[in-house]
Amino acid sequence: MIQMTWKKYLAGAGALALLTVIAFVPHGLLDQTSKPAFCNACHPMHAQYEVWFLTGLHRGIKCVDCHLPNNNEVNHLIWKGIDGTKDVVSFFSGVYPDHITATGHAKTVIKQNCIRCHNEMVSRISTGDRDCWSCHRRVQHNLNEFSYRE
Amino acid sequence: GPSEPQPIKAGLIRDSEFDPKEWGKVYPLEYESWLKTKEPKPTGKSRYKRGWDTDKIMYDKLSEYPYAALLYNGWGFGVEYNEPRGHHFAIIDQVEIDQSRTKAGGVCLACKSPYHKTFVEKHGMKYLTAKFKDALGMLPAKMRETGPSCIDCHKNTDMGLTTNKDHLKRGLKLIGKKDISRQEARIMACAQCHITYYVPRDREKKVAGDVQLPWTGGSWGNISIENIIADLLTDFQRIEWKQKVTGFDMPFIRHPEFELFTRQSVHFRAGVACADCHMPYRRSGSYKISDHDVTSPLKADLRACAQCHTESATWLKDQVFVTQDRTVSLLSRAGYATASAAKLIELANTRRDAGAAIDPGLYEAAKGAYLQAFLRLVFISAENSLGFHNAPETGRVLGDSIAYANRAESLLRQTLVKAGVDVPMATPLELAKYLAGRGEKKLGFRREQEFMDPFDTQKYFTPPVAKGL
Amino acid sequence: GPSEPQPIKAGLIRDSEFDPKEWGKVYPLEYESWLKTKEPKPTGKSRYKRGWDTDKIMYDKLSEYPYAALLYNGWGFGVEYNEPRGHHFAIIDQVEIDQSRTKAGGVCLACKSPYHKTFVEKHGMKYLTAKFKDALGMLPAKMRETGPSCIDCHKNTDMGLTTNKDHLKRGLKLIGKKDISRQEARIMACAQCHITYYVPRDREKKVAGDVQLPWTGGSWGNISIENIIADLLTDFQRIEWKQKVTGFDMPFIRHPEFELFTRQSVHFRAGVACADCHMPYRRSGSYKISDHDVTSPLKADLRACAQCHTESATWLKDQVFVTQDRTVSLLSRAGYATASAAKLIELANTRRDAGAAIDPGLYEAAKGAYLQAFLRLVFISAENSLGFHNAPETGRVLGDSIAYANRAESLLRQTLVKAGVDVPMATPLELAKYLAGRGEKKLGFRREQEFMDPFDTQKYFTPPVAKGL
Ligand code: HEC
Ligand code: HEC
Ligand code: HEC
Ligand code: HEC
Ligand code: HEC
Ligand code: HEC
Ligand code: HEC
Ligand code: HEC
Ligand code: HEC
Ligand code: HEC
Ligand code: HEC
Ligand code: HEC
Ligand code: HEC
Ligand code: HEC
Ligand SMILES: [Ca+2]
Ligand SMILES: [Ca+2]
Repeated sequence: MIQMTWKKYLAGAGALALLTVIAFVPHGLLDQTSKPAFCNACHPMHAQYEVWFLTGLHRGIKCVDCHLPNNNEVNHLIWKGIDGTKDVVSFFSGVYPDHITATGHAKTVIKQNCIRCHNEMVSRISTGDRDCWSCHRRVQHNLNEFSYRE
Repeated sequence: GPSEPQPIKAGLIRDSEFDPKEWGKVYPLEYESWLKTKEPKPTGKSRYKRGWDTDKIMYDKLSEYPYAALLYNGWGFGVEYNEPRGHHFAIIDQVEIDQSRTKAGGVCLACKSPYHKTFVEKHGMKYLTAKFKDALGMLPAKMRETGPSCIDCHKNTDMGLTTNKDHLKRGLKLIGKKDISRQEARIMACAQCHITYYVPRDREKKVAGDVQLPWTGGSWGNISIENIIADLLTDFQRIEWKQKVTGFDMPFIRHPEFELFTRQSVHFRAGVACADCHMPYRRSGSYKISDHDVTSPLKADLRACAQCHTESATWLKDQVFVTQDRTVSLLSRAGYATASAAKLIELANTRRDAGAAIDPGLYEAAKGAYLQAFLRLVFISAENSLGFHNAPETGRVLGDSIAYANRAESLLRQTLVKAGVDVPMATPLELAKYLAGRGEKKLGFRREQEFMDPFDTQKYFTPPVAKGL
Repeated sequence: GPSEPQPIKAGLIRDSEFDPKEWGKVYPLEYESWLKTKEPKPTGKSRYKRGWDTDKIMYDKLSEYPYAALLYNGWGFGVEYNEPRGHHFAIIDQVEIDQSRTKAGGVCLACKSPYHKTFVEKHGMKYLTAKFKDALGMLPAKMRETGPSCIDCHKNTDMGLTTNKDHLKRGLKLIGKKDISRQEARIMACAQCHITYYVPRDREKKVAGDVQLPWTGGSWGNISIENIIADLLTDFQRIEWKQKVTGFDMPFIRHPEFELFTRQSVHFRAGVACADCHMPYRRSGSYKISDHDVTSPLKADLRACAQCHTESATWLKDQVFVTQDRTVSLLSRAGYATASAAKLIELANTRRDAGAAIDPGLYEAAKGAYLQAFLRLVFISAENSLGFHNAPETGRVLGDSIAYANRAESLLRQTLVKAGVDVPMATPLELAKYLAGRGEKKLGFRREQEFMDPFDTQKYFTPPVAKGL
């Protein structure tokens, strides 16, 4: 637990650092770091990558389409810095849970993205207080080899 | 898709507009799907909830479960009791069913007509106790066949969910439930009607008021059969009929879907609502709406389940049957055991009247156990999912029903033999007698509709000769 | 889990290497986790499967379920019968338990020592029928306390799963199961031992061969309690003991985890294997390995479940309890009903010997029903998940057990009263008698360990005075 909070501080600090960097980095790097392949470069992301790929459903879109705010460029970059740094720090510090779960903030971001792309589809229903994936459990990444069996 | 979300159109529906046609002008898609509850559903998809499928056959619950004909004998439910058809037929079925069922009168419109609340406020007991046909006559002509309607579930202002049933408000007060989340509202919309109730009576069993819910002692997510039975046995106001075979004054239980489902079922605990499974979103062009053609998910090819579950529709269907087959097997065990106890009570009564020395201690104990067995049996029989809504609780309730019924049986055999009356190993049930020539339609036993024990264990307890069919 | 699977190093383990230490040199991570089955598990996480947790308390099944002390009275299981401890203690527990349990001798090592197969091949009946201590003495000294071992489940060549138990091969032949998929192998590894069995006997109940499985008539995914009972009642070879109270010659049932789980449970149908829940992948350094510290998933904080379920560990734990509480409630209903029938049979026997006219027809019918009730009760009692492995099937089997037990009871009361013997409403069970001073350790009733009916219904059927505790 102590380690976890330590991690958060480090992430915060790292975030600021990375932000300033990002402001000046060539767009090539930004593209690189937006590719699912990049996320998958880390084995902790492999499970999610596999399912994202296998379930087909959203293979046409990128991880960041769901996991980063896409309402405006600045917000996108800021959170790319923060989340990115958090991931990097966690990875190299090795301090992260066996079973990774999305933070509250991550969930908000994701849902906003669902609605962003499917706004017309859900325009008639009340999207209220419920995560889309409480029904659309496929878009989560916890599928196992037994799914889709006849 | 590109276009901007279209907010719910407010203010286009007049206050207290009862006619769905009018609501449909604003929300044509939901209206059209609501109209579809009139259409028969595909035949052969559901194993135990047939009835008004494309074969247009009506299914007779008393032929499906023959012991029920013996147990319900004495009032309407023992005459004609069918599998439900669909919301469109709510009132139509009341009109078409044997009139012994509608004896209670106007109060029976509580969960059928959207006008019930207003009419109770306006006309009180005059309406509630009016003969059923007369009460129906009080409704606006064009609305005399209109069942569950938009206004029952929706606010006309923002289409938010609401309730149009005072008995539900009274029930919620009994269990001390106040704020209702949106997901809970997707349950309460159905709990307006898919709950057990009693029509309060005076000592002559005449209707004494509006519908009441036997929820005393319960709480949200925890209305147990034990609570319900304790409530129903408190006083004469809950005693609605006299059971012919035993001569006992009895309460009754109907469609407790809400009570069974919310008692810690896996889906309830997972935050799933009735509407998730019975009103799944349906694609309609480039957007989706809630399907208002409420029916068995099996008859809708389990589309409702597909988004939450990755298993195939076949897998899900078979899993539903795994639970339902076991429920039907235990139902027959509990049903025939209760019927057997009832016949022994009948025998004890006749012999006592003929002067035999029936031990009162044993007899009263047997009667107590019998009531416990009967009400548990009716609870699961009247619940419409054959256990799927809550498999572990269904097994518990039926196991207890079997235990109580058999306890009554042992004590009765003991007192009978003591009084010099011998009894064959398997009590003769004479079921044919209770199934033949029922009501004005002279309904008979429809053998092809009977549900046999899927595990074929019942024949040991009830050999054909004892069954008498 | 996020880590890489561990590379398999081939050819480093000698053929027929029995010693896990040697395997551990090649696969230290699995070896270390395997050693952990020796460690006590966290206290207070499991509600019904306590035993050898950090409080180091051993739990006495006969105190947890007092009626079992009456029913199992007559052989070892009625003397000392504990909740399991962990793989490390497989042989140790046999040595420490009351020696009435190990009477059968060498054959008891079948699921305890990895040498069993080899010794049966080498020494045959001499080893199988040897006194337990002597049989143990035949094993290499350093392996006399080594239970389930690498070689029981693994090929030394590629670490693929295999079986080291001939009784399983015979069982699979009985149900006609041939090719085993990898996922099925993750079940079969456990099915080597977590299955019911019988030790074949001659007419004097002396051991007559190696362990056998009562699976006649079953098939893969469908070994029903009905099949098992039919098999067990075929002939004297399956009759292992005489029940003291009734004087009946009886078969028995043990830990049928495999049989219950594979009978169409939701997890089995979903393709889940024992190892998925009891040996989940665990990160160990930068590797992920199958956790060989096999125990209750509740004591491992339901880590295993998280790979498939998105609900919280608390949600999952409570859902397990929802099922287990109901199983325990029905178990007490079935257990006490069976015990009550047993006492009435005892009474009928003594009175018959004293010359009373016990109706043979009723008595034989009661005996038949009693056997059916007893074996169903033992099936669920001996199964170690309290219903979680298959909730709907558990409810069905217990419901039937209750029905059969009560059938026996009514017929017995009828014949007793006929013979002029009166019986109190609740049969006196005299449980204290069966629980006090058991075996060499003079074990007594441990009240604090008893499981009370979570729904508090049993007291109606078995008031304290009848219980006699
Ligand atoms: C269609 C939208 C979508 C896409 C595309 C997507 N994810 Fe996710 N992701 C989700 C949802 C939904 C969750 C579940 C959030 C929760 O648990 O409440 C999630 C959760 C996660 C988590 C948290 C751990 C877990 O599995 O719950 C990780 C890590 C993750 N995603 C990584 C990725 C990576 C890497 C990619 C690309 C290979 C990706 N995601 C693509 C929607 C998406
Ligand atoms: C440097 C290695 C690495 C890379 C590259 C990486 N991740 Fe992660 N990610 C991690 C680790 C480690 C965690 C666990 C952090 C924790 O929960 O403590 C994690 C956690 C997450 C989570 C869940 C935690 C949260 O914040 O909600 C999401 C979502 C996620 N990553 C998405 C992504 C996406 C999208 C990409 C690519 C743009 C990506 N990751 C690239 C290592 C990485
Ligand atoms: C960047 C855009 C984007 C985001 C973000 C996104 N989706 Fe999608 N989604 C798509 C596209 C494109 C498809 C392909 C089918 C279609 O055109 O509707 C799709 C398909 C789907 C489908 C239908 C697939 C099927 O076979 O059932 C569902 C359901 C769905 N998305 C739900 C979600 C949910 C839930 C989220 C958030 C967790 C989400 N989507 C996030 C673009 C997106
Ligand atoms: C109560 C369960 C539930 C919730 C919550 C829910 N959906 Fe759905 N959704 C469904 C069902 C059921 C369907 C399938 C409709 C059909 O089969 O015609 C569906 C269909 C869809 C589709 C079209 C899939 C296709 O076949 O192309 C999209 C896209 C979608 N939902 C997105 C969302 C988004 C975004 C949210 C969150 C705002 C959401 N859903 C919330 C149940 C739900
Ligand atoms: C105003 C009362 C009322 C409300 C509200 C109501 N129902 Fe019903 N429901 C009925 C009646 C009455 C019937 C039987 C109609 C008949 O067959 O005569 C019925 C029948 C059904 C059936 C059987 C349909 C068939 O095809 O046989 C289902 C399923 C059902 N209701 C589910 C629901 C669900 C789910 C909700 C909430 C979304 C709901 N009901 C709300 C009164 C109601
Ligand atoms: C609290 C709500 C409620 C009240 C009050 C109520 N019903 Fe129903 N009724 C339902 C529901 C829900 C169904 C559909 C489920 C079912 O059939 O079990 C139904 C089904 C029916 C059916 C069709 C199935 C059958 O039983 O043959 C008839 C007929 C019927 N009711 C008549 C009546 C009569 C007569 C009364 C008055 C004594 C009455 N109802 C009072 C809710 C109610
Ligand atoms: C048996 C109850 C019931 C009846 C009757 C009913 N509805 Fe609904 N309706 C619901 C539920 C439940 C929802 C889902 C609301 C939510 O998720 O918040 C809903 C949702 C809606 C919505 C919101 C968009 C959507 O499709 O989810 C509209 C519009 C609507 N209904 C119109 C109608 C109209 C028009 C009628 C009458 C023809 C009607 N409803 C009758 C229960 C009912
Ligand atoms: C998880 C899904 C699910 C939920 C949640 C659910 N049901 Fe059901 N319901 C089913 C299934 C499956 C059946 C069995 C249908 C069959 O056998 O044909 C069923 C059957 C029924 C029936 C009988 C249908 C018929 O054709 O006669 C009624 C009425 C009903 N449910 C009402 C409700 C009510 C009211 C609620 C909420 C209190 C509810 N259900 C919650 C899945 C669900
Ligand atoms: C909104 C999500 C949702 C919907 C809709 C839903 N389920 Fe489930 N279901 C769950 C969850 C969550 C569980 C608990 C186990 C788990 O975590 O997967 C579950 C458990 C089950 C189980 C195992 C427990 C049991 O009762 O046997 C079955 C079978 C099942 N669902 C079938 C269905 C069927 C059939 C339908 C449609 C009629 C359905 N479900 C609709 C979410 C859902
Ligand atoms: C060679 C025989 C054998 C095999 C193979 C075997 N078990 Fe066991 N198991 C036992 C014995 C014997 C015990 C009881 C040991 C004791 O407490 O004395 C036991 C105990 C257990 C326990 C209780 C542990 C505790 O903490 O109380 C669990 C859980 C268990 N086994 C699961 C499994 C699973 C899962 C598998 C397969 C992956 C398996 N077993 C394979 C013989 C075996
Ligand atoms: C087919 C496999 C198998 C055979 C044969 C077998 N056991 Fe076991 N034994 C197990 C398993 C599995 C457990 C753990 C599960 C349980 O305790 O129910 C166990 C547990 C035990 C325990 C610890 C729990 C308890 O019962 O107190 C003892 C002692 C024991 N066995 C003794 C014996 C004796 C003595 C014999 C010979 C008559 C024997 N076993 C034959 C598989 C077997
Ligand atoms: C879906 C998960 C799951 C599967 C699959 C599963 N189990 Fe279990 N098992 C459990 C749970 C949960 C318990 C209850 C533990 C408790 O009450 O503490 C349990 C209990 C047990 C116990 C008693 C544990 C103890 O501490 O005494 C044994 C032995 C066991 N299981 C063996 C098996 C075997 C053998 C199989 C396969 C035939 C199997 N299990 C399949 C989840 C599972
Ligand atoms: C009770 C049965 C059992 C015993 C005893 C057992 N294993 Fe395993 N082992 C398994 C199962 C099941 C797996 C998973 C195999 C699979 O998924 O194909 C496994 C997997 C493995 C693997 C493959 C990598 C991994 O971790 O999944 C290794 C290496 C291994 N075991 C070593 C050992 C060693 C060394 C011992 C003795 C100290 C041992 N095992 C004892 C059942 C057992
Ligand atoms: C390998 C996948 C997997 C694992 C591991 C697993 N489950 Fe499940 N579980 C499922 C599936 C699939 C269902 C069926 C419902 C559904 O489709 O979600 C299910 C259903 C359930 C249900 C509802 C049915 C019932 O039996 O009540 C519960 C509760 C449940 N699981 C608890 C657990 C627990 C506790 C564990 C760990 C001890 C566990 N599961 C491990 C896949 C899994
Ligand atoms: Ca119907
Ligand atoms: Ca233990």
